[in-house]
Amino acid sequence: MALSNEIIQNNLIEKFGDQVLNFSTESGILSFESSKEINLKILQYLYEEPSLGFTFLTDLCGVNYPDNIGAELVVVYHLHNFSENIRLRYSVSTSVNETAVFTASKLFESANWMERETYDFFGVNFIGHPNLKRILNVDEMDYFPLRKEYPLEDQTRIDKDDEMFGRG
Amino acid sequence: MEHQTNITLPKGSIEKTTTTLNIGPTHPATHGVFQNIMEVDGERVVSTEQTVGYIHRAFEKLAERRPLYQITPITDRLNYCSSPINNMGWHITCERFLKLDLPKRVDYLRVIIMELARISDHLICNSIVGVDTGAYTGFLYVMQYRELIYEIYEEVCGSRLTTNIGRIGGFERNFTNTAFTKLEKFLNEYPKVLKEFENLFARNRIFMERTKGTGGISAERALNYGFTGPNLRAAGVDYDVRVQQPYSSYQDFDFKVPVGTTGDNYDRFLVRNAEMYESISIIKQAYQKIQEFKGAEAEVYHADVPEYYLPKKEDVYTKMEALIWHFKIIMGEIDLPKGQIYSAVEGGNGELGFYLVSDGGRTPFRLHFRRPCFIYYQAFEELIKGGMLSDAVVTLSSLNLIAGELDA
Amino acid sequence: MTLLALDWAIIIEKLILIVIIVLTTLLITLYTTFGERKVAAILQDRPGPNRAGPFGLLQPLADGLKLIMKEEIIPTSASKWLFILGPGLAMTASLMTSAVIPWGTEIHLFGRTIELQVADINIGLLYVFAVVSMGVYGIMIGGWASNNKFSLMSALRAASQAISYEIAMGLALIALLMSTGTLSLKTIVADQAAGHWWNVVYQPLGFLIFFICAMAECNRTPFDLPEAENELNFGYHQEYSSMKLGFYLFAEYVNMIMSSAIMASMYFGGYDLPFFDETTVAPNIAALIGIGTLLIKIVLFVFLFMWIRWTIPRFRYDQLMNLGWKKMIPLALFNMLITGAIILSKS
Amino acid sequence: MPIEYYIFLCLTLFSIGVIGVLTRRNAIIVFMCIELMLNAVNLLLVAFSKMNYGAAKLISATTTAGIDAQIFVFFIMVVAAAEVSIGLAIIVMMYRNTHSIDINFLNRLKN
Amino acid sequence: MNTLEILFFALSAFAIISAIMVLISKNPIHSVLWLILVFFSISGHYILLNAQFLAIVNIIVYAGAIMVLFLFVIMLMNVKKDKEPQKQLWVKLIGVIAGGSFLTLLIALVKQNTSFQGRDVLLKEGNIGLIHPLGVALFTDYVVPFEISSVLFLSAMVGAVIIGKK
Amino acid sequence: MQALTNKSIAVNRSPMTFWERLYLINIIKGMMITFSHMFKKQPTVRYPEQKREFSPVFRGLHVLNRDEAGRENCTACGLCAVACPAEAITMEAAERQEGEEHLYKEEKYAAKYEINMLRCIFCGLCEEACPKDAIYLSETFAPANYTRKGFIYDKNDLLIPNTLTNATELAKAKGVEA
Repeated sequence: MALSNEIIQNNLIEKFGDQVLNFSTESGILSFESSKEINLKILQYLYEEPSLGFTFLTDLCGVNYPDNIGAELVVVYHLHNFSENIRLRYSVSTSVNETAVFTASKLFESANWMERETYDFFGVNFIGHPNLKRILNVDEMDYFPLRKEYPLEDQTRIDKDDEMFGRG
Repeated sequence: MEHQTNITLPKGSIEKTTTTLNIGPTHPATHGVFQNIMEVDGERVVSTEQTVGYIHRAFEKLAERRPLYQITPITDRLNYCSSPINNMGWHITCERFLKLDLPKRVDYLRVIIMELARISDHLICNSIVGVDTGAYTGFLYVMQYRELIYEIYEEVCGSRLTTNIGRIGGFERNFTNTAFTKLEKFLNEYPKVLKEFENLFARNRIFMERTKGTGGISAERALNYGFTGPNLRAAGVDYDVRVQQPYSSYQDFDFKVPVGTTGDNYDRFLVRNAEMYESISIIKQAYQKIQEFKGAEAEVYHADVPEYYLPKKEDVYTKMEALIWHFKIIMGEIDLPKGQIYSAVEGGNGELGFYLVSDGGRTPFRLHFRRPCFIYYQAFEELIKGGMLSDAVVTLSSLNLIAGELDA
Repeated sequence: MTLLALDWAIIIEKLILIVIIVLTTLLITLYTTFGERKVAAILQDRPGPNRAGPFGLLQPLADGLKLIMKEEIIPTSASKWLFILGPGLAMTASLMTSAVIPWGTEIHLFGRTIELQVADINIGLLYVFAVVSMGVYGIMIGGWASNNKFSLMSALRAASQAISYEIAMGLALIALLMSTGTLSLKTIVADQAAGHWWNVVYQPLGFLIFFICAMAECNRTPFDLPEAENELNFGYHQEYSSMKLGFYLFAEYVNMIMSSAIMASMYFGGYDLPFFDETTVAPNIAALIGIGTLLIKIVLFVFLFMWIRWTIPRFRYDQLMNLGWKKMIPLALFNMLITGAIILSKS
Repeated sequence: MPIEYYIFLCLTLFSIGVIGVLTRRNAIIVFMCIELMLNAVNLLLVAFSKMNYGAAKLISATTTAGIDAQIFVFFIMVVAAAEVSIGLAIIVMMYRNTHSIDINFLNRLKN
Repeated sequence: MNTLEILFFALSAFAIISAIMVLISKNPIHSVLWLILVFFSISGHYILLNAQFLAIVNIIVYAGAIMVLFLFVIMLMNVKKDKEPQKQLWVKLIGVIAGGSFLTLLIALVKQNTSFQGRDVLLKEGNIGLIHPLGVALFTDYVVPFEISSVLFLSAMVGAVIIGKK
Repeated sequence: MQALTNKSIAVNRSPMTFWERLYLINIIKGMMITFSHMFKKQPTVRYPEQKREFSPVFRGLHVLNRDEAGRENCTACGLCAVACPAEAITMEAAERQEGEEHLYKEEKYAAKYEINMLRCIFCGLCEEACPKDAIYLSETFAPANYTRKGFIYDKNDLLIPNTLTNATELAKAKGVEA
């Protein structure tokens, strides 16, 4: 049975009702959202339901939308069903003040480091993660650099600190 | 010599029966900057903790301030053994996002470059497996042919390692005849050398014993750990982005996907080896297809997309309209459409994905690289637990961990 | 047959001989390091050292000079005396073998007959064996004294490897003893030179075992586990610098030359040049030809060592032990049995 | 060379071994001291063998008197080698169990 | 004093000093190395006595194998000098006194014993220490003990492996 | 796991044959391979004496170009600095004064033009961005210097020798590049 985006959408709506929302399809990938409380349920359903079979976590990353008050941080999961060759994007959002999201690392071993990376860059606090600490940045860092509140400096500025630019 | 030390040892460290070894950050086996803190009991590895991040360069943050064309040099530095694939992957992502259609010839040229890059990547990995088992010579034999590949890059883009090859919509210039001559030379000579390299290792009992049954992983675990690319195929899953979701007209080519069974180092070696032969066959097909283009078609090297592809230099010097487009593209003043895309190519190490989110500005709102290395390096502990230290070293190199890709 | 014949002329003669042998060995060693680099280079399609002097011939001198000029570094946490003792021991042990090798027949000079062998002791083979078993101390002590985990692991590897392969080596030698009936290297060589076939014809399997064990004793690939650079960061000499490092590197090459000399003497007729009648030329010239022949044989063996090193991968620790205990020793015993059976059936 | 010299030398070495066994607590050193004592005995045996040989040689030039002493030394070495392999294995076992090579703590092995 | 005596006394002094150093070195590795020197000087004595075979076997077996094993075990355990247990001073003192009295007692006994007086040891002469006579004796009169010792070796090997395996 | 495609093909992982188990055969085979390489041509380029040929588009050190009359091409538009992903280029523009027409081609010129070669990644984007054919990447590479400061190339280091006043040096510079 060929799996298509509509089937997935219908299946999810049938199972979770209005808890899954904002279905859309961009460049052939179905994306949808849900509240962060049921992210594990949805991921597990997608994993275990034989007609869906999204057993491969391709990617997990965070996005920061500073303008969406109350849902500034978004965790995006890209899932893949190998045998049906179909991808799926699923995201949950969380407030920047209350960043707890359930970890997917019990379901996918691969989520372990990707969640650490997301924590490192966005400060998403994955609950139940076995080893949630910074991975790419130094442990002493006290902010989350990929949030939009920390902009890169202006490229064209001319008052570059020479010492920082290898001129010192 | 007496010297004062006030270091208090952690509790139980005197009594512990294992030795802590730091394989890395600089160790001959790591081939890059990352660390493994290994607990070994004699020669057996009890556990290991991998540390990455030593060369983290904040690419994702940098990309948020760069117009699309300036992100290409950033992708160079992900997997620097096969940077053209990264470049092409990024261009393909942009083209898919901007919904540009590319002429077939550009696709085929890209396939040639990407497969060359794949060969150079696999070749390094396999010969490094040889080096790490103690045989250095094979490495230098094949390295001469990586040089040929690099010369082809140089002929096309002017650089060898960090290529910055291609542009959104095509290539920056057409392939010269010299490039094609070098390609022909490569295609003629390389299979022989590869055969020789294979003879040097593949059926040598010492090598087989070193690699067989070490660093193995089952298909289920590999999938759970997010393996992709040759490492996943070595475990027996024939997942290849080129077949599953063809990009750049890969569907036009006839090639096989080599798969192993146990996912051990030997399988990884063999899969990479077989893939190099497949890549050669793909390049041959693509080269043949390119030669079939006639007339004006045979000169096409970019799509006709003035919004994204720079006008010719002569036009810039003389024509006002071209100059305006030139300025607009270089200054990055073209607004991107709103939306998001995930697009993947088959990199040297596996599925190299780009997740691009745009809010309609001139630069990506968020760009995430799915670096295959980063994801499968997590499994390292499981791969080597209970094995010997020497196995760990061979596993490390046969996984083809590239520090640039580990730390975006 | 005594070791303590205190004839002063002989002592002086022997001292000069020792000095000449040691100096020649060191000079050859110097050029063996150069040879290693050149052989590696031409096997790997590259020119190798070619900057210092014509064809890079002064390269070993430059290397030696560099090693001498380098800063002496002794880690503060290292055990200082042992740290210095290690390379010295390694060097001494490797040079000591040269005492029993017959470098040629005899030279007549100033009315004296000079034997080209430092000491013709009738337990020459056992002496070789004893010195070889000493060789591991240099590595062990150096590795331990560095106070580095990698070095320590390497020292342990070296010790167990040396002990394991000594046994097979000894067993291979016993088979040779059975067929030659003497322990004196001089007699062994003289027998071969006197028209017998070379011993390798009688003992091909024994030679193979001895060769493999010699590789293991010299820590050459595929048995270079103690200094496996990809695993142990060059192992026991990781913390060494300047001439102490040079001693370790040198010792490896001296070992190689000595085992080549031993193999050439025991299995390949030593200074015997086949199909050449030594009596047709003056005895001194015959002796010189003999020395030349032995040197050529040594060079060929050294080349073989290098050729193997630059071709094949190395073993893993457990595989090395497997090979040593489960393959080499039974094979050597088998070889011994066969030799015994043949000798019995002949008598 | 008078035999007393050899006897005194061997006695001294033997006593040093005895003192070592009495004063050191490190099991390996104790073991090494035992080896030292064995070697002193070996040397003495060889010296006696040569003493007897010298006496017998005056009577017969082809005598093999004293050779059995050297054979004994040979066997002592054989036994020592076997003893060391077992002994060291025991010490390693002891170290694994008690994390110490102190002979005074050997009673830890009781349970 | 002739050369042989000089050699004898030099080797003896060397042996005794090294043996004392075995005792007083704090670091077990140093002890091992000093003990190797003792063995070398004893081998020197053997050569002096023209027991060439025993000299070389002494080096092969003791210095080449047994001491490597010791060194190996010490390295394996990584015994540091500060971890080395020390006996109390008075215990040591008593040990030294006991050993010393033992030595004086024996020396006095030997001095009194007349059967040793005037007996000389034959140095550097006599071929009983060479390989050929030893081999003949070993494989004729002592062939049974020789075979038994091989059984001993086998059992020791098995024993060591079994003990080590646990 | 079932096959995902019909293109998969298993690699040859057959167990060792008897001869392969003997070690020697394959070792000798390998040794023959290495031996045959003793007589192969060496691909080595003996660098200072011998130089390999670069492709004409090679991206080496930067050069600021002049036109045929020896005037600087650069008009200080700043596109190269904008295009530079490594932010290695700094420039300050100045107005051309009366009587300087023989020096500068356009009315504006770069009074200060610095490239920090330690930051430069030689991606070639500046060359591509230049609308005046003023900056291009030459075929020289591997600069060496004793200080970090020495790697900040200012205009004098970058400018190509003047055709009119310094023809010999230009020829030399071109000779090196060719």
